[in-house]
Amino acid sequence: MPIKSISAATRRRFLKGAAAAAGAAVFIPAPFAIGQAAKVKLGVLLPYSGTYAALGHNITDAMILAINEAGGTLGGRPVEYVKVDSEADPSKAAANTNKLVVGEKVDFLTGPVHSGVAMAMAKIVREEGTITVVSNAGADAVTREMCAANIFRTSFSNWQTCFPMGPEMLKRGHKRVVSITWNYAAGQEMIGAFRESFAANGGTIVKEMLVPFPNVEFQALLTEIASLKPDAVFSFFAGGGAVKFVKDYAAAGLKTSIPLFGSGFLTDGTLPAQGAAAEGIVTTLHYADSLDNPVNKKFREAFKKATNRDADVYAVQGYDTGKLLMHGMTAVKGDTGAKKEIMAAMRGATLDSPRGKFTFSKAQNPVQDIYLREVKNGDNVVIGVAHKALADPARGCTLA
Amino acid sequence: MTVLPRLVLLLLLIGLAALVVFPFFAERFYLQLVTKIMVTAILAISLDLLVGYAGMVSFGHAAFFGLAGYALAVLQRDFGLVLLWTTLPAVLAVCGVAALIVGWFSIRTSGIYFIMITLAFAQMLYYYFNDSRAFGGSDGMFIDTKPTIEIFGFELVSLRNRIAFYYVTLGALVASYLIVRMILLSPFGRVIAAIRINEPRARALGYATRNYKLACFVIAGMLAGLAGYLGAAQYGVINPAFLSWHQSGQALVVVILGGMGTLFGPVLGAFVLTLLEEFVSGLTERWLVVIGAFVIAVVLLLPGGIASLLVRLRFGRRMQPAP
Amino acid sequence: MADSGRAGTILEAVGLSKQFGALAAVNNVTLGFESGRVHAVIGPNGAGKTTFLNLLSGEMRPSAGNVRFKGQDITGAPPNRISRLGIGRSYQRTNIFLALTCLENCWIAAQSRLPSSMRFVRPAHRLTSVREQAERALATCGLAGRAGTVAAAMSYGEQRQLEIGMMLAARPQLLMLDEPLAGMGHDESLQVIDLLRRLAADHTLILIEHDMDAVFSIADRITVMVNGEVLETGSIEQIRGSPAVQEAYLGREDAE
Amino acid sequence: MDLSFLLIQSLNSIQYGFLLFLVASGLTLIFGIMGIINLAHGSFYMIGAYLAYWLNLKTGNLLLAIAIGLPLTIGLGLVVERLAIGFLYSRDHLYQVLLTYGLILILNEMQRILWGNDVHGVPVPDVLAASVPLTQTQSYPVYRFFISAACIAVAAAMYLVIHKTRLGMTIRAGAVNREMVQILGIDVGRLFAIVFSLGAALAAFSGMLSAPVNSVYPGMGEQILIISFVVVVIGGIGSILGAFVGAMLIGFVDTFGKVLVPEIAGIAVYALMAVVLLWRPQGLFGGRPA
Repeated sequence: MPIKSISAATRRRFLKGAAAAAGAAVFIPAPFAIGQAAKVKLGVLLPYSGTYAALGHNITDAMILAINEAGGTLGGRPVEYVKVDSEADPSKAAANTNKLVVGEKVDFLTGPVHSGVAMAMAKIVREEGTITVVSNAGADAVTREMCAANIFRTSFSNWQTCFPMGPEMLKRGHKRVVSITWNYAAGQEMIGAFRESFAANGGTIVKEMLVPFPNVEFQALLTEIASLKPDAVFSFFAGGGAVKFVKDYAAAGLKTSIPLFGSGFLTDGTLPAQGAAAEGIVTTLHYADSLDNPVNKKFREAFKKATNRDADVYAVQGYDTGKLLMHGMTAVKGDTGAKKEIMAAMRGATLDSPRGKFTFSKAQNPVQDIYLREVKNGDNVVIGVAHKALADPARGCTLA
Repeated sequence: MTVLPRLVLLLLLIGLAALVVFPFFAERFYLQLVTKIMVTAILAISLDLLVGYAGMVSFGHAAFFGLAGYALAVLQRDFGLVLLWTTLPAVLAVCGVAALIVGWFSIRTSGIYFIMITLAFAQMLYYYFNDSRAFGGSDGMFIDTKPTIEIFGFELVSLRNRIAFYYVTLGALVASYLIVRMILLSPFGRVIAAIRINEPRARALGYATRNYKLACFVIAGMLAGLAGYLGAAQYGVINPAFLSWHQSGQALVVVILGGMGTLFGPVLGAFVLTLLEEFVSGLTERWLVVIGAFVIAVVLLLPGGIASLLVRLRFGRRMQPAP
Repeated sequence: MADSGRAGTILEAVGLSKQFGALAAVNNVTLGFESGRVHAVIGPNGAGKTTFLNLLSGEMRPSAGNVRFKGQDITGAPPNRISRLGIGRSYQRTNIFLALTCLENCWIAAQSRLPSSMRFVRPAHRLTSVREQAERALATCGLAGRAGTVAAAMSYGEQRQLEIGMMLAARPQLLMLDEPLAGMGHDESLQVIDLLRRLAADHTLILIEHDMDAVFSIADRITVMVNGEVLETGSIEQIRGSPAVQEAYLGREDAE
Repeated sequence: MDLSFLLIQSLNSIQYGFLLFLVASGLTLIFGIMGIINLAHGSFYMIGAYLAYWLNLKTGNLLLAIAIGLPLTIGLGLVVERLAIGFLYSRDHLYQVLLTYGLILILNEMQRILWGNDVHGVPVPDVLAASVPLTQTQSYPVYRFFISAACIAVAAAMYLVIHKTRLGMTIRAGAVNREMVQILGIDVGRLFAIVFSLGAALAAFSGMLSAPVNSVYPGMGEQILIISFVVVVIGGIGSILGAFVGAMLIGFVDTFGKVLVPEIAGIAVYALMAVVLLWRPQGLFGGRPA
């Protein structure tokens, strides 16, 4: 795999700096000028250490898989992956983005997992103009206030994953619900989207509970839920917090009396750890492992073969990121100088993704089906489509 | 501290000269990298004043760094202030007041309790910003316009210009160094040193030691605010992670690595650690092991930090920070 | 010797007590110290002498009673304020800035007499009056030749001398010395006794000391404390002749 | 708010408090006796949890996993003490903070190398899998009671060891006066090695015990670290009793804070710590100035 660590480039850059100092500066224009064989630089800003490292690896590997399946090139040019560990640390996000965009002068940038990192990243690429594909972070603002012609997203907006759940829960007769999430931006956006569709259709949110992030001691709030006796609970947690919440919820005996709903992240990638506690939880998400379509089957097999790991929603997002970049680069036959054309092609793309076909909205966020899933026998089984071709409202986005 | 060894002074001057001419040769990325390092160096200097000279080990120093960023963002968003002349003093005042409050409580304790209470205050601020929607919660805020220096509406310097930003930061670094040095050489500095060595004795000699410690805490907090102001303005982003305990820990690492109680050491520490991270994180995904091992090695083998290496080469003994 | 002509009371303890739990370390002590005199406080170990001194110098807050300095109530005032009133003190366990040189130790003491040390701009070494004051104190305590020596590197006796020097550098009117001779060799003791005698010429001295020869040779008045209470106060002759002291203190000491 | 609600919340508080105590007791033990601030304490907690997960997978029995895992963590504690901590006893706290900070980075990577980045669950042992109904809607898992019982047992064992055995006597003496212990001819180096590995094992033990209710994930150590420091500082560093009271206080403040004033729940425990330190700068039961 043509993965290059950043150090080689860094060292070369030092030398180049020295050369410049010696007065022998050689300005090298866009690599394209040298010929078709020049490498395309793809910057990847994802967490490879810390809590989100698993996500970072799956996104990266699936993206490389997508490109390798098509011969390992973008528009006929070999790819040089420049990876930077984001550590999911927003305080380092700007400097890390800068390292790729300004330091490495990458042609394309992808990443990150963490919304806070995404915000800092979006801020910089808006100014620098680097074509950027957000491959996970769901911060609404990325394709709303912060939207730009050069910023794409292949994952989701937080709003998208939760908005369809309101009507669904009402349809099931749950009129009084409690919502619970971590007190941070993603949690608030998810619950906000749910509130929007739930309250508008006559539902009542008895209480919106916020747990300090990343606190995982839920017992007090579970007791409160038990005493409030709502019809159902809507929740968003992810990773270790999701595992603990679902297990605690079941152990507190709430599962049998008060059904649990949530954003799909509640049960994605966490089911083996959650075990029986997760059975019966209904969630909405733009993907499910068991989605029955040929693209998904093929992708999952290929990913397993390439990495010896099972694919998940994050891998799908990475895969589609690779596909989207290929689409853009194929349209210009690898001419990275033709930015406008690349962006136009990307904007107009219809991706045949493992999650099903999807297109891009004017704000360049996926217009995608949101699936209704229920945990059965340790698997997120698709029981329907909660919302067909849902587009984020893109409030505040000025892209026409 | 009174007189720097000649070798060190020479090295510092060479380093300063290199920094002055650096923009003429550097690529944009390195310009920004060195700017970032100089910001870290200012933070490290302010922490060295606190830890190395006054003996107050703060594990929450990043709180003032981050607070400054938020103050700048709020001044710009809600008050429309963009001039350096108005925003910088306002930001420093905010940090000074915050340090006054935090310090007033913290200096009543000492040793590990001081370490922990400063951590507690930093965590409180962290959660405050993390939980508050007005300040963008965990996603943070943007600083869209870079501060400018204007006279009669005529723009003299805009920090949008990266070279201008570089030189303003370099100026701030040199000024911070000289200011702290001046303070250390002053009567106040002698009292601070005496308090570090033996606080009860200093009290018995007639010094209201708490007032001196508090003053020192406020000065350090404001200098950290200066660093935070520049750090937030550089990339135009501020979020709660800037105040996290990792940041505070990182700042301590820089100070000790460089050599606390030497003032120039922490500046070296900022350069060495940042460049090391840049380098190692490109070599391997497991780069944190390397950094961890490096930190442990320095603690075990070089307790005086990099500075002690320089000074030991020259004198064969550890430098004593005397008042 | 001391100017006994105008012997007004400079420092006064009224009903002073300090409880540690159930233990009364100092119990209802009322005692006056006359200006310009050398007043020794003696008593067996655990009699409460050091605690008494700590109450006078502000190191501890009394449980009851008052301390008056020149008629002004200073009960419970912090040590830094009491020091500024002109009361200096040395400690039973050497209490100096070990990492600093002798001159720096005295410098810090001398500088404490500035109205405020919240001065950030001018270098301290330009304060010539402070330097002179510090050097004078060093000379007085006999360490003029060791100005540049780091305190930690000196002998115990020299450190005790330095502590007296620090006290002097702060130019107090009243000196409280807690066992200044403890742990000193014979020659060093003689030097310090000589120094104390010279100091007595223009200072009020309160002295806690176990070396009876030294006490009897320099003290004007002696207070004997036992079990936190004042047993007897008087001149050397009175104390020597007191049967109570003989029995309770000197007698006991023989048994020790 | 009715009475049963209040009672159940108190139960939650106490149960959480017990867990915190278990983690914090090792931390306070290490500080009290050795004067070492161990930031890597949370990492031992995490390692315990991963060991429980891994050994449970291999043996199929959590209790057996704990029995095998404990000696392993004691061994790891010894290694860390000999290779790193042992050189720091005479050094300033600052260096201890720094060295153990470096240890965190290394131990976190070790975890990633050995066990990967996934989130794992550990099943509750079958014998303890039941739940006790408390109200119509809520029941309480037996395993949580088991954790509390185990905490009480550990606390009792610690009390007995510290107050009734020769090792405990030396530990107490060492906590009061380190030189004294040396004078008495006790091998302080050995004593410290024992104490450190015991403390590490305590952290690991709590990680193992709570693995079934907490799940196992990267970064779990740092979360528990900060909160257990708060516990220790509130209680007074070095005091086991203080750690217990501190843990219970935090348990209550955190539990009721989340329910009653959710807006500031994140701040509550730190505010509590600040208030306690202002009132008693040495912590509630801290005697020796640190």
